[in-house]
Amino acid sequence: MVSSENRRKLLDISGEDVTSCYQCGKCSAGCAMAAMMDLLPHQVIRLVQLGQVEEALASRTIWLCASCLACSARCPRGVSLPNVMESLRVTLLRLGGRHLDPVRLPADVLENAPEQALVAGLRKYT
Amino acid sequence: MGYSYFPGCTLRAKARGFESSALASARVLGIHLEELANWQCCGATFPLQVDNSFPLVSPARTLASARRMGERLVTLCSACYNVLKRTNHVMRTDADRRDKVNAFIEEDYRGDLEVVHFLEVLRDDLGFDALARSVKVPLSGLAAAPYYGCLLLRPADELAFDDPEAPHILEDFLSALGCRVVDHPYKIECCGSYVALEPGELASGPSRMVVESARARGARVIVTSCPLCQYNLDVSQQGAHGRNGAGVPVIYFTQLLAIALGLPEDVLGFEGHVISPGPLLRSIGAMGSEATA
Amino acid sequence: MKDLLIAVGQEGREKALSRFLARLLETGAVDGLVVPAEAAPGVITHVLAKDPRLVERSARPLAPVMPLSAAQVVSEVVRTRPSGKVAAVLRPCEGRALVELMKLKQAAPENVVAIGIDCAGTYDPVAYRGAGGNTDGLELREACRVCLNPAPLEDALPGITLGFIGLDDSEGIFVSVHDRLDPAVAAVVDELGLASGEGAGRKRSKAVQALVQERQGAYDAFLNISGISGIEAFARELAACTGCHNCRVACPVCYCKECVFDTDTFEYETGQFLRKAGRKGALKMPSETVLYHLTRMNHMSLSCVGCGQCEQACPADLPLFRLFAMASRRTQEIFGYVPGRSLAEELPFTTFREQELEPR
Amino acid sequence: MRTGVFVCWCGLNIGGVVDVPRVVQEISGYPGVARAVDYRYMCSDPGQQLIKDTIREERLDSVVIAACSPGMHEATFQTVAESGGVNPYRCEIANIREQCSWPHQNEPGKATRKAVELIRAAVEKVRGDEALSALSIPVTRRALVIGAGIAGMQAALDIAEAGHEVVLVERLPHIGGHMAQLSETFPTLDCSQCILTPKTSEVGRHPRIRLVTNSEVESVSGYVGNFTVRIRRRATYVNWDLCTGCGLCTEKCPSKTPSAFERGLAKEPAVTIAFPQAVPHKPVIRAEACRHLTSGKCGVCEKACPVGAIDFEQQDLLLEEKVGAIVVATGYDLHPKAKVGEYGYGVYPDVIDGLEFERLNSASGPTQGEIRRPSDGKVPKEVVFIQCVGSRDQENGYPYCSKICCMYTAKHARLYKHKVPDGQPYVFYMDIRAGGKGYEEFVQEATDEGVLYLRGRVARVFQDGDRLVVFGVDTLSGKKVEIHADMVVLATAIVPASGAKELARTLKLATDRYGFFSEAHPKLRPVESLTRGIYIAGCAQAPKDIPDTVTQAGSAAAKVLALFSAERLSHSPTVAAVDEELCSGCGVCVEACAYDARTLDVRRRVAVVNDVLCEGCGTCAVACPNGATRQKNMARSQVLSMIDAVVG
Repeated sequence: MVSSENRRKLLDISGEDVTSCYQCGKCSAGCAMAAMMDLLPHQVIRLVQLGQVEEALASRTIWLCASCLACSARCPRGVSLPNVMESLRVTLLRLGGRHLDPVRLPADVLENAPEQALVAGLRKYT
Repeated sequence: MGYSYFPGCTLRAKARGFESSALASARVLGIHLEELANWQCCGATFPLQVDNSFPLVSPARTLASARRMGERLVTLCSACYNVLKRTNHVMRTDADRRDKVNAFIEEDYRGDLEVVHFLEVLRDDLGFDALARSVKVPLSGLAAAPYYGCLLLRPADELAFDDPEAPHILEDFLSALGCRVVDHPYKIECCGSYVALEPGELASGPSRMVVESARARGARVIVTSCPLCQYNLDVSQQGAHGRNGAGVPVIYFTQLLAIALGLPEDVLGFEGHVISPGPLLRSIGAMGSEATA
Repeated sequence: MKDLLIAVGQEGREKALSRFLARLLETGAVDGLVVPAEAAPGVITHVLAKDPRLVERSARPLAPVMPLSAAQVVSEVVRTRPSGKVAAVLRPCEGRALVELMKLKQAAPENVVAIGIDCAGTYDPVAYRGAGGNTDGLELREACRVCLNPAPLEDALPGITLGFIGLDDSEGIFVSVHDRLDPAVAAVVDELGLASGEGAGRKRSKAVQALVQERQGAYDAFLNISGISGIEAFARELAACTGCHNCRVACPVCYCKECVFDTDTFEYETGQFLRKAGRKGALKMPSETVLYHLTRMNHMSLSCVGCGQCEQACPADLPLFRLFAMASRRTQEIFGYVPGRSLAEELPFTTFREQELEPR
Repeated sequence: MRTGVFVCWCGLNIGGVVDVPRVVQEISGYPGVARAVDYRYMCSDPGQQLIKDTIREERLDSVVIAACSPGMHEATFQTVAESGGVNPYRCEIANIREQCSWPHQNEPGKATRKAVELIRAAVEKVRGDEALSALSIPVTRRALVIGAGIAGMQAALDIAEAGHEVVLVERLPHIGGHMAQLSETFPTLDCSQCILTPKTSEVGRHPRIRLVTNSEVESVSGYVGNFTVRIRRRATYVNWDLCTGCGLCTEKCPSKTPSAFERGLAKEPAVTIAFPQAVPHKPVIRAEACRHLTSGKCGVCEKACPVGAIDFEQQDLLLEEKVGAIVVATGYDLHPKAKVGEYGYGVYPDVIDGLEFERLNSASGPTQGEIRRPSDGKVPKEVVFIQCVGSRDQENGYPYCSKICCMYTAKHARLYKHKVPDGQPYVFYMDIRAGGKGYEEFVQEATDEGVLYLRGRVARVFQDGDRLVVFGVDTLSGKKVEIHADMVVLATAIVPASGAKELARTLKLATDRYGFFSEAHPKLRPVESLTRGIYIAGCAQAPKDIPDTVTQAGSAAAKVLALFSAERLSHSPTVAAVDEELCSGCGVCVEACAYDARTLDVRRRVAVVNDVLCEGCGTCAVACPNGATRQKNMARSQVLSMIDAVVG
């Protein structure tokens, strides 16, 4: 179902009005993580435009976005996609869930990963 | 040249060599880095939600206390640089969020601090020419690939660090040390960042692309300023190239700097690498044979 | 700039000055000299002098009254293109007003040798005359008490500055010669073989600074206590206006040949008067007095040098200096404009800059 | 004083909000109003007749029309008033539509009151209006055309053919503009030079066209019908009167540097004729590249020239021309290379722009028309074309569409396919905009011929060995696309020609935020500038293709010819005037005037108005402190009574 209310909720979190996106795909074209994504970044934005947020929330893409900003740096319409991805993650996380359970992280990761990775990851995933 | 200095968590733990090599080099170069008292973690990632300013509190507190010490704050870690500089931008330009955060930390900080990366200090205050003159052990012949990743470059309008599509500060730095710079297209592509925590080595794909792009162009070492990039690029080489095999070591720019300045090897801190830099550096005579690797 | 010193002997400062001024006429370096002179005890008037002996005898360059701004006098003499060179002794406010008039093409700069002179303040001319030229017991005019420009702005016009603030007679009179001073006049100064005035100059600058600092507080307090705000308060302050337009006549920068308020624009038909009266129930007569002052403020506040001549001329004792000071401080601040600072500085309302109204 | 008031309903535009009958009733009793009437459409023929009849019946001496904006119908009603017997300058408009019914449509009561007040003010104004007659000014029937691309040439030819002289100024040494650089043109694929050269040679030999190349307009003064133009003809260092165009000098010249005409893809001698068909077919010496002019050595050309035409001492020449009308046809440039970092434009030799591709395609170009890539001369087998580079990109370029790229990219891809049948062209596009006669069919044929269209933008291009890696996307399939190409062609944005901003300042013309010249009205006056007598044609106004450019150029010429059709022009008499008795000669009005219509008479010490330059804007009257300047039919007394009428 197309819903403008869903779109506005995300706008409050992200500060990004995705209506200006004209689906040129430049974000997806330059996304380093695109190969692993089930939906390309521009498709996630399209779903948000349509307010079909459920589908976006169910996508792996939002957890694969590494906030590298390559997309927003080149976006001709000035859309900060990473903010939108974060708003989708946060929508789920604020419901009380978490995407990643710290205690179930593999031992070698816990042992070897830099603190920066753990802090950043837990910030984004829990 | 005096600055206040923010180390960040990782440099006090997994990336000790990054800091020890930097501090030792700074001393030799006459750059005085005064560590902030009572600093706290910057949060490692800049919050992208505008309806929640809480994650800005910690970096803002750091900035406010740094402002009391002087006008410029130096970071080494790309992530700290990114988070502190972006937070500073918010405090400078977004009155609403500034007031909110200030109310919480009981400060009246207005973003009038300059957050600089150690590379910028070397370039702008010391000068790469002067740096080149300080080199004791020229690294001539070492084919080094710079790797910027994301956090130093984007968003370009806030960080204003270098040309976001064609940066060259690391290249200039490496040239000053006498390296042969290996240009490669993936130097500005993302390594996968915190997606490293996701099960299934999802981040290793992008990292492998980066390493491959450098290796294929003849790089024998990849140079970074981000502990997470270092980790991702290094770990992605597990298996395929094998420990001490044909892999490309990934090291911090300050480690190369310390070597070039002829500093003792105990400041390098090359522990815990998947691809050890030791054999390579020994092979070019940049490190003595007894050094720990 | 060249800094020199005129020695003051037994005859006192004013005579030493007069002799210096007479010298300019004597050598023919200038064709005339505008200077205050004493016509009768307590009666000071400007003269355009040709005879150096008269200058030596009765010039009063330090006269503590300003019946008329010298800017107006000079403008009247040198309005047209060069056909003679006139030196003029100018108080700081007079010099600044003259610069504004020059911008408005009411005085030809090439005709004038400006002789700026420090100002110790002036008294009400009527009171001064009443006291027979004795200033004991008289109070300086309000405009002078809060004046922030007791010393001439030396860069405004290429002339000579004569200074004595902070210097006593034994120290002499400080002379600053502008680099682009008319060569004939500069030669006269050279011939006098004056001593270097650097030390005295420094002492005077400090004294001027201290004086300005002291007055700044008085000036701010003066504007703050007035508390006039809004059109009603404004109209109340002006209620006693008789529409004599003396303020306009006395204002050194009000330059129109004929004021719009003297034209038929405001010659209403009886019916118009009655309609206006009908709207409010009664019409204050003479009418449009508030509009008159607002219009003058609109035209002149950017160039207002704060000399207070308007208030001095007002038979109804309206606080005109205060009202103009309040308005002009605001408008001049907006454009970062200082009237009389430099001939090169354009009048703000003849120029347009995109960001000129943005807060600075 | 007998004023008639005519209140228009404008259908529901006014009548739907304002209570028109009530307005008529209230205004009827106002002093001086002889009669007030309303009508549904006052601008219609019956409405106009109503005005004329009423003027006669009521013996009116002035009229007030309460209707729409004077910008819309003032001229209409002035004509009506005049034909009814009232001086047209005693006809005033009360704008009760744009200034009343439209903005206050939710407050009909207040709107009605305001309408009455506006009409009262207009009645007060008309009371003070003098009966004026239009000023008459002479016309110099000679035109200046700036820029000799296809737009400027077309305009010049049309004007000259109609019998008037034209001065055609071109910055480059030759005429023809960008069209001379093109290989083929869409949608017919005919050779650009073949259709261009008849025009260039006609311009070159036309008896009424004075061609001034290698020149720029330095200053313009005057006004419609009477412009004085100063033109700087830069030194060519070749005496064209002696030169036969034999080309010996260019053959012998040892100094070769990149050619601007070839977009840097080939080198040319310092003394050069840009291309074989150039008109005038005379060489120029490019001073910055010439060894003799830079170092005093060489001078080979001077020795080679059989007629002694080389003249190293030649100086710039200043020409002065009197013209009555000006056509601005300065054309376009392409988006600067430095600004597209992610595509390596300006860094990688095989990333080129559309005009460079045209040169590669051109028979007279650096590869004699064979598609060979710049880096190594190999024939590229995979070519990626990227549209909208800098266009439709508000963040990193320009928000507008450059209009011609869809078409020329399709043309490029097809020409490439024709010449390299086993090659593969790819086109990254966002939308295909092919509105135009035969355009859509042309694009469809491209796909039929094997051009692969991918719907999406490209994020990055980088060099990998001798190939270029293109990171793109196909949003239709939702797939990220990576293409390893031999050459990349960018359809870069069209931007105003360099120097257009300076020319706009010289001509005192408005430009839009991108620097394109502004037209007087985007729909109804698309070739006129806001300055009377100055017209705009071609890409100087906005990106457009050749047919549109030629059409607009013809239209500009028609406007010039209409202007030239009269002996004299009329100019509104509602200009400023100076009361010399009151004027203090302060010169404030001179500074305030935006039209250079005022000067100071130094001798008499009064300000003077040049009537025909005065646009009647009133700024001077406001700036004048004592009302020595007044605006005819907008006297201070009029304004004050208008204010009284509104507040009273």
